Amino acid sequence: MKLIFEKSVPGRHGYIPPRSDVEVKTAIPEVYKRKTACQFPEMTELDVVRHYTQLSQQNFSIDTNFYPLGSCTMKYNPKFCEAVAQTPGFAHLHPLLPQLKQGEKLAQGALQVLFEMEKLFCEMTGMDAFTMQPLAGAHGELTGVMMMAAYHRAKGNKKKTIIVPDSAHGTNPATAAIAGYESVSIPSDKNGVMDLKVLQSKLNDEVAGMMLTCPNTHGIFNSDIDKIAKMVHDVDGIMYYDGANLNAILGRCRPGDIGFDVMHINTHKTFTTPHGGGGPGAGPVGVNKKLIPYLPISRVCLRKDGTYYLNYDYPDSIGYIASFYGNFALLLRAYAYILLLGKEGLKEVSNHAVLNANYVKERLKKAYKLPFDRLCMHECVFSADNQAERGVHAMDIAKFLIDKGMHPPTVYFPLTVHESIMIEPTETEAKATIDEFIEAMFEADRLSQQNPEHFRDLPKTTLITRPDEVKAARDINTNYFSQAA
Amino acid sequence: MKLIFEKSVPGRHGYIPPRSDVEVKTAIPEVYKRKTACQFPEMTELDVVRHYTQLSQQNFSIDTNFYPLGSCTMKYNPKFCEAVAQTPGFAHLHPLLPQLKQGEKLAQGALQVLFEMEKLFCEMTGMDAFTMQPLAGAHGELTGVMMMAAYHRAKGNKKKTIIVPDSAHGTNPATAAIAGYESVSIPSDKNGVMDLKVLQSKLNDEVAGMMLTCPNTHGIFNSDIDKIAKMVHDVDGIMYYDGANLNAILGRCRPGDIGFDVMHINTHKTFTTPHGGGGPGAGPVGVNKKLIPYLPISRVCLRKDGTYYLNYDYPDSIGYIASFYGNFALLLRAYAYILLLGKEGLKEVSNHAVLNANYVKERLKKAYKLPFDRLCMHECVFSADNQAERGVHAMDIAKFLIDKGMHPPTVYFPLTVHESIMIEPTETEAKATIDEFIEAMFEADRLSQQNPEHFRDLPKTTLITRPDEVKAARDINTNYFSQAA
Amino acid sequence: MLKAIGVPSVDDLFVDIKPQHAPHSFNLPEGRCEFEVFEHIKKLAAKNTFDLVQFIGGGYYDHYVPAVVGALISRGEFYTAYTPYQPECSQGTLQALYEFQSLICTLTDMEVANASLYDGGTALYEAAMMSFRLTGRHKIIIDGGVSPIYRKILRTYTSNLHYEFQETPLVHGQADRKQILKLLDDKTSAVILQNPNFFGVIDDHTDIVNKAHEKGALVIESVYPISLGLLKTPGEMGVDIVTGEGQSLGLPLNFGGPYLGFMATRKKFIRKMPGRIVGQTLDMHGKRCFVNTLQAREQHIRREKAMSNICTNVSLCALQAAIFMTALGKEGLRQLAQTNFEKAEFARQQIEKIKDVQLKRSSPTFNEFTVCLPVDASIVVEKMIHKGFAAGFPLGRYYPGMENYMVVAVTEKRTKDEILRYVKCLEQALQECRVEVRT
Amino acid sequence: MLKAIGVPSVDDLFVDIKPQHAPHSFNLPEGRCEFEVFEHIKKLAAKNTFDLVQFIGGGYYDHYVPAVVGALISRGEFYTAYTPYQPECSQGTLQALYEFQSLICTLTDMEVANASLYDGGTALYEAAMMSFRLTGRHKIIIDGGVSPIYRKILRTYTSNLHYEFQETPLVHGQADRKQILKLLDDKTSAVILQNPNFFGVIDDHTDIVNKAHEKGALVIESVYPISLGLLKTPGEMGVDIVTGEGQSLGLPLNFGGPYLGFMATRKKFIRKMPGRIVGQTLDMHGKRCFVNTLQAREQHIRREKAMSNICTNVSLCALQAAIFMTALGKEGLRQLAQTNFEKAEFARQQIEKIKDVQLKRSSPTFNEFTVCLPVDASIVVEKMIHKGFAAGFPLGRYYPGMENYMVVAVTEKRTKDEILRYVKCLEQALQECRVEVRT
Ligand SMILES: Cc1ncc(COP(=O)(O)O)c(C=O)c1O
Ligand SMILES: Cc1ncc(COP(=O)(O)O)c(C=O)c1O
Repeated sequence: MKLIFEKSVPGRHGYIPPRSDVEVKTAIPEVYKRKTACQFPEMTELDVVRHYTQLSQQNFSIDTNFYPLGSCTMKYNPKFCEAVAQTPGFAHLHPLLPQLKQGEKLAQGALQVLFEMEKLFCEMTGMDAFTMQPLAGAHGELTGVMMMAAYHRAKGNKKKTIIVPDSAHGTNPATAAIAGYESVSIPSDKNGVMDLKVLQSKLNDEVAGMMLTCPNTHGIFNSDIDKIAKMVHDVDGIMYYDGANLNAILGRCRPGDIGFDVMHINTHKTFTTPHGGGGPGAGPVGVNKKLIPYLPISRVCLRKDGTYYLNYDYPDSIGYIASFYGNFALLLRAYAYILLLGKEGLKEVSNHAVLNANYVKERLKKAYKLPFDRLCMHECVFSADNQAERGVHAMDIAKFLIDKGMHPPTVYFPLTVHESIMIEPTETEAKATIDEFIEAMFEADRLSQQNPEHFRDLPKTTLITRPDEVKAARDINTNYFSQAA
Repeated sequence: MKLIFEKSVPGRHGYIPPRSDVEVKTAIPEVYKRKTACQFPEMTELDVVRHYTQLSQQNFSIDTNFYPLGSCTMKYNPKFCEAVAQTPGFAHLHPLLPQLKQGEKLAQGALQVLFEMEKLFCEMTGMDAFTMQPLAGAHGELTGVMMMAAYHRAKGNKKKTIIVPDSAHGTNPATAAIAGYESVSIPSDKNGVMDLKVLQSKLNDEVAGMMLTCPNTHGIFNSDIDKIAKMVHDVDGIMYYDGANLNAILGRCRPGDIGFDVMHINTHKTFTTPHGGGGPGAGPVGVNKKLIPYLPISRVCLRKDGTYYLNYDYPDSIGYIASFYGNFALLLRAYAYILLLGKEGLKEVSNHAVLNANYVKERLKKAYKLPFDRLCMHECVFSADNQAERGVHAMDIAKFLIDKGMHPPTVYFPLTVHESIMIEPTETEAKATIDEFIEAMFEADRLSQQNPEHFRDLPKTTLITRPDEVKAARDINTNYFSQAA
Repeated sequence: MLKAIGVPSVDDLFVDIKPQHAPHSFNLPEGRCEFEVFEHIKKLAAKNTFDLVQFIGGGYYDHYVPAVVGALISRGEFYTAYTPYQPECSQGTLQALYEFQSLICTLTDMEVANASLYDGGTALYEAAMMSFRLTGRHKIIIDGGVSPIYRKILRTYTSNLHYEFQETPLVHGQADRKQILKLLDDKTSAVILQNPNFFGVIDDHTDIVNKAHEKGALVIESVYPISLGLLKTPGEMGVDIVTGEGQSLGLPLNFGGPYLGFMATRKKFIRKMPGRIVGQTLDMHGKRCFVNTLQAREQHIRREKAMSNICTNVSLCALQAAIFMTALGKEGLRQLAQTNFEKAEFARQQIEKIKDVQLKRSSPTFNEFTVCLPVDASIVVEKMIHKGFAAGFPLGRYYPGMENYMVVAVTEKRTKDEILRYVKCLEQALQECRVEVRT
Repeated sequence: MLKAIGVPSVDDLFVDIKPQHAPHSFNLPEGRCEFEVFEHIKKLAAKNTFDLVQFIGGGYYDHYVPAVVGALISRGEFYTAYTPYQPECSQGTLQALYEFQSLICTLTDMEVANASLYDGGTALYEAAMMSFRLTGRHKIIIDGGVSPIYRKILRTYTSNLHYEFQETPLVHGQADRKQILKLLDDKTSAVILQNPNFFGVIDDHTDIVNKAHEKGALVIESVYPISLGLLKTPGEMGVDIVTGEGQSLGLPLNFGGPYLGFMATRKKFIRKMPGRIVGQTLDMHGKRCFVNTLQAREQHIRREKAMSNICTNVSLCALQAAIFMTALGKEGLRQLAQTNFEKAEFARQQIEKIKDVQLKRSSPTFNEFTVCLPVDASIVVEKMIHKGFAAGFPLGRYYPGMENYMVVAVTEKRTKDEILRYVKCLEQALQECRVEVRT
């Protein structure tokens, strides 16, 4: 498809901004003015609409396709939550208003949402306080680790390392590193959970804490989680819970109850705010009493008279981690979702997520190698080793699924499993849909036996075939204009 | 694609309506209750969303494709007008409110829109009054013809026939018939306009009036329109202007100035309210002084104090032609459109529409037979006779265009042209898009010479190939349930 | 482009319009930018009072429309398409309309339905015309419980035609069997009924249907779709042509439109039915697909011999209703109807307790009922507006002599709290009236 | 399904969670239906005052968002997709992001841009980190005109790291060249500037850039995209890393988010840039297509060695901005900037006329300017709220000692009438203050 710049025709316009209705004689001095012209394309609104509408149709999405992308929780995003986010009273509220004198009066509704969410999240996770500010999961991790660091600084601890399992998501070690820690990786044992012996050997006074998802990225809930927490606490380490997999245990277990000190929630996973093709999300962070003093400012507080206000008066706070109060429009969606589902509905989330994942696991293990053959939680990890022996790799199977109109599962993550295929069917998919997926996976396996060549130039039904990624990284072209130059 | 009923699984639900928060002991007596179950499908909201989203992608539409469907004015529908129609103050207004005592106070904004639209339409068309009530073009026609009948009844005229040109849209003769008139068809002459000699021969005291589009469905503006009007008026006939082609003459000519007594406007054509896959539209009807007494009630009037009210006090009115005040949400879109464009913008509509159509006409006549080789207005009509001789018919060319990602022009209408292809590029399409269409038409012509066989099983890129229409009419299946039974 | 055409200027393209045919005036406002027009529209919208607590129905109800409906109906591929004349690139619209027809059929218990008509009122007119075509007769008996608005419409459309309408009054709020039977004769083309009727009263018309059929007449019934979650269906009663207003199926009130007329009938009558019909068929490869079918009934093929002049109908509204019905599902429909019924019953019972208010309730109602006040209802309703309520629709306007009556509708959106406040305010309003009379 | 799994009940799937690990409490409200939650949300929304006439900016502006943006961004295929890991079925997102990057490049006059970062504040932090990586140095000089909010964020993120920040004050509202040059040394990783700065003042930083480059330091500049319709670009000044807040490009204010961080830099720095980058390439058949590229910079490949820990960014906001910029076009951008400038100039000139109000205006401004009041600005702003205006942002909160100052923003949405009313009310408010002081 042509680029917007290739569709541009001089003199055309789409949106016409208001003209000035005032007369002024002053002008911007020449020295401050741009000399080069900005090359925004010139298109009519029709051409703009057609361009983006056609582009949209080139995407797979939850609204159009089964999307069992492991670790990503691609479940249904209710249209109601989208509608809620459009409410003008929220959508057009300026974030600086409550920072004016008496300005909190102008945003009582919004502050109430933040306040209530904190309470709801605390109850769901067993944490004692939450900040709504982090703007995504990884941002929550960084916030959490900075609090961890503040804790250790306050106690005069000399800490240098953070422990992460080898099955961890890349954001965990990356976060540790950019927060100034060295990350120490612990291998998984044959059951797919952290090797406690190795852990023991790595624990020492320099350990600032541990970052863990639970269930982990193998989809396995570690029954020894309390032991691990105790081991880490014994060296005054902080237990960080990566909330990406919280949807597996809603109503079944609370991180705060099993030894975690700090955690984030990906609202775009468990609380189904849409992923947007890669964000925006939100990553509220919860802490137990140990870390409360270090929470970022501002915090939303309730006065005796029932009004809410922003409290900046926390001397030990790590400070500002975002410009305002979080990705409010996403938080609002999550809030609406929680109110819709309620207690029982939230429990059903984990029930169905886990049921569906186990169903996939049990059925597919007839054809695919299952590295950890045990109950799983909300997702299951296979290996395409059997198929790879026949020359058909996880990526080939992924492309095969695209031709079936299904988004592939996560492939090649977690790194702990060779040729990994990580499947998260989510709780909102119908059995019929999941069965179609299973059939497609079986068909891929059969084909890998009968005709491995078949996979070579899949997908065939999409507008493009497999891209040359090496060329992309070598002949870097990331800007239409510098390419033209 | 599966039907909703085939996706239904017992126990599932999408939208959950509120439960009763009151307790009542009464129940509906058994005799009044349904015994058969209503078989609405049982689906989750995700499945509903996926179903309709996927369905939508099986449509061509203005937002995704060039759509030069002659006579239908498939021009861009601004997103702004859609947004305007969502304004809660209009969208949630109950139509019975202004019928309460002092109730008009509750709907001053809405009544003002209707009142101002009447003024705007009068100015644009040269008519003296408008009713906004008709719900589509054909409904406007019927309203107009009923007023015509009331006029003749009031004058004691004995009228039996309505004259329509053979190039007329099917709604014209159909309207005449259901309003109790016989329709008399006048052939076109070799210039594509009404044959005045034949007309003269058919005019007599039984003629109630004439229904005419101008420009007509050949896209030709009849320069003799004043003569025709005079001839019809001479037998006390009423001149009806079918407004479907008003977009061709906006700002260039007003029906009221050239002898028309009554007319409708298709807001879904000239004023670009979306077609919706076949409606809803709106068909406001304008009249000159002759017919004002017969306008349907209610009418919107302005009091001296600046307030608007519904006036039902018109003893000669034909009465209620619709439940309320017209398809208000469409009228509101049209209102916003008119305000956006303004005087100059509206003139540009016809300028560009006519420019684009003439461009298509001039270029395509190199390959396609042009029955009326002269200037056209907003659309042009070709004949695929040349190609048909090679076995490639208008319908084949239509299907060829579908494979090019373009919606075909209107084919086999008007009935006056053999193998007709009626092209209305509209004013909102870019030259580049029109050029692509022209190239595709040339390619079809070339292919018709080189390989007429090629067309036989087009289209190939759509989910379905050509449907068996005969079977559809023979083995009637219009209801999933009666088929199953 | 002008060069390709071979004219020097755009003006030259308009030479067929003679100078004397140029506009005598074209005095329109200057164009404005989107922002300015939006500000203007918002100001107008603010002059409408759309947030009264709604107890007015009259055939048009304040039901909740779930967000999923708006999200799907606003897809450009749906609303910027034309009537599906080219089936290969219109399967989206066509399949959805086939499903809509099927939904209407199962809702009403009928065999075939069309793909929509303008609205409930014109649908009833089309049904009357259809009965004339089917029977060749010229008389219609119409029950006084049929919406007075619809009855006015019927009269307008037939004023230049030679048809006779005979109206019958109500007895205990229901159709007057005796009168109807008396008028039924072998000139009768159809009996037109409505369920629930304009007074909110429900009925079982099976007996009337049987008598009409004995005389070779048809029965046309106008229905309120939501009520069919509980009520006996036209199909069960043996009705021949069903029409209705589909606004309650997920369409906003929109100050009167667009709404959704629907029509269902017996399979054997399908060729006399007006409007577009989508049929299932197979494509060249034997794959199921959908097309506009039986087009020989329609104006674009049959011209003056068509069943109706309808062309543009309300496809998008039909789609909207289909999405609503699909999301609602079988059990949702039942529950929605039940909630409507219960809330209305509760309101009725509370109102009944008010001094001097009577609820001549010989017959059961669904979600709307008629209240007799001690004073002119229109005055009471006016007072209630100031208290924040659209309290009901006074009947005097359409039923002379019934000035003290109003019809009150209660949908699932009315909370217990709102109903109780309503009752309190109604008491106050009546008290105010008494005081005014005295002084 | 349980049968296929071979367990008797769903509870049996959770056996890995030991009984003692069950929730100690799970006291959450009962679920409610969509209608009820919507009523609740509407009530909360009504507790927000979102309709003050907006003269507050501070980096977040009340611009008009044309309807086309909302119509396209609400397409499910865009917003219910994940990060485009499978390019064949994600070309929609990928091409749009490539276009977004190109739009940012031409807007800022830079060579490469990434596909978004969380927001303007974190983007600036990422730029600082990037400069450390590029230079291996540890010191940053930051101009006092940079948003105080951003400066606070920078300090938070580096508090556990060993970097030094030196802040320089403003002179005549612009960056203090003398101070900056004094601090510039061969330990300096970067100078951070903002244009227009927090006081609305515009500048040409070319001289600072040249000096910094002489010392081997980089220059990072935070920009306000709309202003670049008129203002000298970072590219023209020779800036090395540009960041900014993209909220003004078609995003609603949303009480603080989601917003849009963007970053652009020189091509030679691309491998040190954080965040996702979309690149153009060819598919197996030589057809142009788009992929996430240079992923070796990212956490999912490089883990602890990644350029940043960012994963989910704000793709949809980037798309939203891309749609806005596309609809706006070249001339639209220029005009939008011009209108903003003129309206602000007009407001400034009117305010200047008020007694006791000063506009220390040694340097030109774009659409925001600083006003010095005779009393505490926060009190005046509070008074203005009651008159229906968000009158400006008082500086005392972030600049101790500047309690009497406020920054006033004027966008294209402010009409002449609103500005004149504003000036009148401001006069009144000041008068009220005088009276209060006296009494
Ligand atoms: C296990 C895990 N941890 C952390 C993250 C990072 O979260 P975000 O993308 O919101 O930054 C993800 C996201 O995929 C994840 O799956
Ligand atoms: C020339 C002409 N007249 C009348 C009509 C009927 O208008 P509507 O479809 O709005 O009923 C049309 C619609 O296509 C038309 O093209």
